[in-house]
Amino acid sequence: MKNKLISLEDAVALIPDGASLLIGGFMAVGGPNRLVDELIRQGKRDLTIIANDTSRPTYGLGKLVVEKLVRKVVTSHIGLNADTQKQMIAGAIEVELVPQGTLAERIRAGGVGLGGVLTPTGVGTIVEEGKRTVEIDGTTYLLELPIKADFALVSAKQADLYGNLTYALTARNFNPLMAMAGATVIAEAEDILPVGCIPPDAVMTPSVLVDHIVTTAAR
Amino acid sequence: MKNKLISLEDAVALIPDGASLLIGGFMAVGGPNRLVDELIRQGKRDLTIIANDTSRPTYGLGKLVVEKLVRKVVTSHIGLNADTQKQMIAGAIEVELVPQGTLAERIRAGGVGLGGVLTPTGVGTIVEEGKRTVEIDGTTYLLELPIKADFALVSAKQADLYGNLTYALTARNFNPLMAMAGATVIAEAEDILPVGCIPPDAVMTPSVLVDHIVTTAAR
Amino acid sequence: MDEKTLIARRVALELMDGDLVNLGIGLPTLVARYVPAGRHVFFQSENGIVGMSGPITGAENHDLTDAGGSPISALPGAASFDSALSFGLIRGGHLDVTVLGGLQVDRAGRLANWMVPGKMVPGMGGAMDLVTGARRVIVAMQHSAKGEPKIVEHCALPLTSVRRVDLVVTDLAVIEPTDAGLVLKETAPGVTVEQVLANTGCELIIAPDLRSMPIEG
Amino acid sequence: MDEKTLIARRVALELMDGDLVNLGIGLPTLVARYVPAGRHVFFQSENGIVGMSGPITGAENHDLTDAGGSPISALPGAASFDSALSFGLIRGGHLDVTVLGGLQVDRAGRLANWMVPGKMVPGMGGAMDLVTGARRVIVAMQHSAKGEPKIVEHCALPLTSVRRVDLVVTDLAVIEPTDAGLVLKETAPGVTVEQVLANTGCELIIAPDLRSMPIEG
Repeated sequence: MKNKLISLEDAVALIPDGASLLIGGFMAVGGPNRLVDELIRQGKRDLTIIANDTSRPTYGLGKLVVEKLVRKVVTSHIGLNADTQKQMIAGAIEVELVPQGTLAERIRAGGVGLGGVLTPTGVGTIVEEGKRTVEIDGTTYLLELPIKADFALVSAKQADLYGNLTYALTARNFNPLMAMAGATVIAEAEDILPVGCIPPDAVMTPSVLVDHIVTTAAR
Repeated sequence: MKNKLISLEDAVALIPDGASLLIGGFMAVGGPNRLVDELIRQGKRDLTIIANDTSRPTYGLGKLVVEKLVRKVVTSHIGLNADTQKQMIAGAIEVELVPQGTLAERIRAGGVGLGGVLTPTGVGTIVEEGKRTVEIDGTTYLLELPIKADFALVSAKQADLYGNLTYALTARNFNPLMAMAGATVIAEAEDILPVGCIPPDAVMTPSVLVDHIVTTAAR
Repeated sequence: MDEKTLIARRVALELMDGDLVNLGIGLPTLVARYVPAGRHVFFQSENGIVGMSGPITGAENHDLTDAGGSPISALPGAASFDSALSFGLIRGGHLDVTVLGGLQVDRAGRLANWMVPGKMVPGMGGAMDLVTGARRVIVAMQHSAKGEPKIVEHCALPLTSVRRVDLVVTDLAVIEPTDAGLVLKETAPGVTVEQVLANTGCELIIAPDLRSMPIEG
Repeated sequence: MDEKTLIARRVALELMDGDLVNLGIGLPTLVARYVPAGRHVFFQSENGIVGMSGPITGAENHDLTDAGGSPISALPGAASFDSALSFGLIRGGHLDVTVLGGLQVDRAGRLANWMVPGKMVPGMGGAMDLVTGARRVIVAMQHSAKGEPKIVEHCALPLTSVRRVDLVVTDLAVIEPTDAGLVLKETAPGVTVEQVLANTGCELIIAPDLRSMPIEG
């Protein structure tokens, strides 16, 4: 079987300009911050980013915005990265704001092959604009559509050489959802382990979902 | 805080005749088989059962059917319990057949507060009958509605005294989904542990979802 | 006692033993300090944990943070999970209480707290799910801002949800939205009904059992 | 070689290195025995595991079974999960191949394999999700049953999915459903085209590169 371990440089070289990227993490905690730094080093541009937030200007994927590599962002929160708001107001970056729970379900729906989900969140607010509503037993729901992307960039605590992943505590967040919804999935991991060292019940992302593994350990 | 540990007898005594029950397990593997036996001993009747399958006549919830305690079953498979088919044909039991993946998503939707999900599974087959369809970008999906129940009966490998649960291997199956979708959740567990003995990342069902814990250890 | 402490202490009285509670950033975070003795409350952080507590100095870790990215700790019996389960707890009706800050609350009890068009567009984060899904929504906020009432006839700002919140706790009053309108239930220590009314932008119904907040200085 | 072994061996040649594969109960289960050397295939059991293998005698455990409830084992690198994730793998397009038994396949390549109205109503289990969601659907079945063709103009039995399957492997032939119709690609060792046609209930297109199954006795 093909070895999934790949260099940071080679992994990011797979990503073309204009690609759509699901990026794990929450305020860059549990974010694939090595992969993000390498995106900047290689100067990838016109990216579409789907992520919980745009972090801070100096941390994790926040830097992608500051470096003006992002064309569009789909996210629940941009409040701690002034650059995102500034570029949005200037028309330099398109921002689609999505309630956080809806964002999680939309990415999950993309990953598990659902055509959409019905959520009560956002009904009657400006989030409803342009969306279909469905009424069920007198309650109105928004029809929210799945999100998929060309790549998912995730950050793991452990990876075995098949690509099974574990995440630690609140660093888990969006990572396992995104690992299902990327056409190509690249995982950076602190520890790379031999196959069989992660018990089956501890695996949070099964190996078959992961295409490439990058080590973040110092070499 | 209220101690969630309760005797098998008291736990089942909470369940009235006519109740709807989500019952974990897959061919009764990982099923709450002690709770099921106690349902039979206490002679609960007119039950509505939501479960992956009706097991075999002599094993797990299959016995509920044989004992004629079930009015309706919502399930994906009845093939290994001839009693279910027999009672269905005789009109003694109502059977709603649901594709297995759809059943999982409907229960999950009930537990996570979605109004429904759109699935391609079943489109153009007899499963479509009586259901709304939604077309998205030229693809047709079935609108499948959430499932909730009065009680969820689940089986865990470990429970701590707050009610955090772990499941082992393929005994996990529907249990964590059902633990979100029951108005009252009763878990039977092989090992009852002090609080703090299950690491946060190993917890599969957070304590706040569980109402009562029953030990299955021999006394 | 400053105003924020007063609000946090009053809100904390609403938390019951065994409750699952999510506190918004800012003022609501203070509530955790004042949970009445003998009540065990499970605090959720929506980035993926139930059972969070303040950080252990010297033992902070980058894998264990709150929704703002600040270090926390996990109490015994904590559970961690992904974002879909975290919001499943919220949207699915498993969250007993959420405490959120507010920009405006209207006479129907509807909250606006996530954007000021043209000025501040941080995004809604988890707020819309929290207000839509929590069993009880408590708004904790200053009664007025720069002299302008924050409790108003109609919200000028975009709503967070059309769902009516359950309680509004301010530095001046405790107000309960009902079918009949906003009911003034309690006044802050030393605050008169007239002061509350003068700082409120819409009609309030005075509760027959109006009382002073059960908070001792 | 008996007919089932022939079918299983031919199907196994379709499995590629690194594939995630789900085998239906009955005949398809045999396929696992004949995976070509040098190809590592990940077998899923839809009750919640990737990386299953046959049971270890004497080490069976009630927490580790296949979808029929029979003991299995977990290979190094296996992963277990709940039913929602298991079918997320299937519906979400992550399953490379499913191999399923069949009652009928129609000229459009559509499968019926889950019920015989009035006679056998076992329920669809995971079959509808598997046929709808797998990247490749391979039907492994006898070419005819009690002298009646199972490959027919129109399925008399309820369909499992309207999705066209990718390959049908029988004891007589390998048939590929296409836009133009059912294409006869291979005949079993010692079987003539005439025998295949005589046992098929609808038109078959003979592939220009028709060959004998690459299976040695």
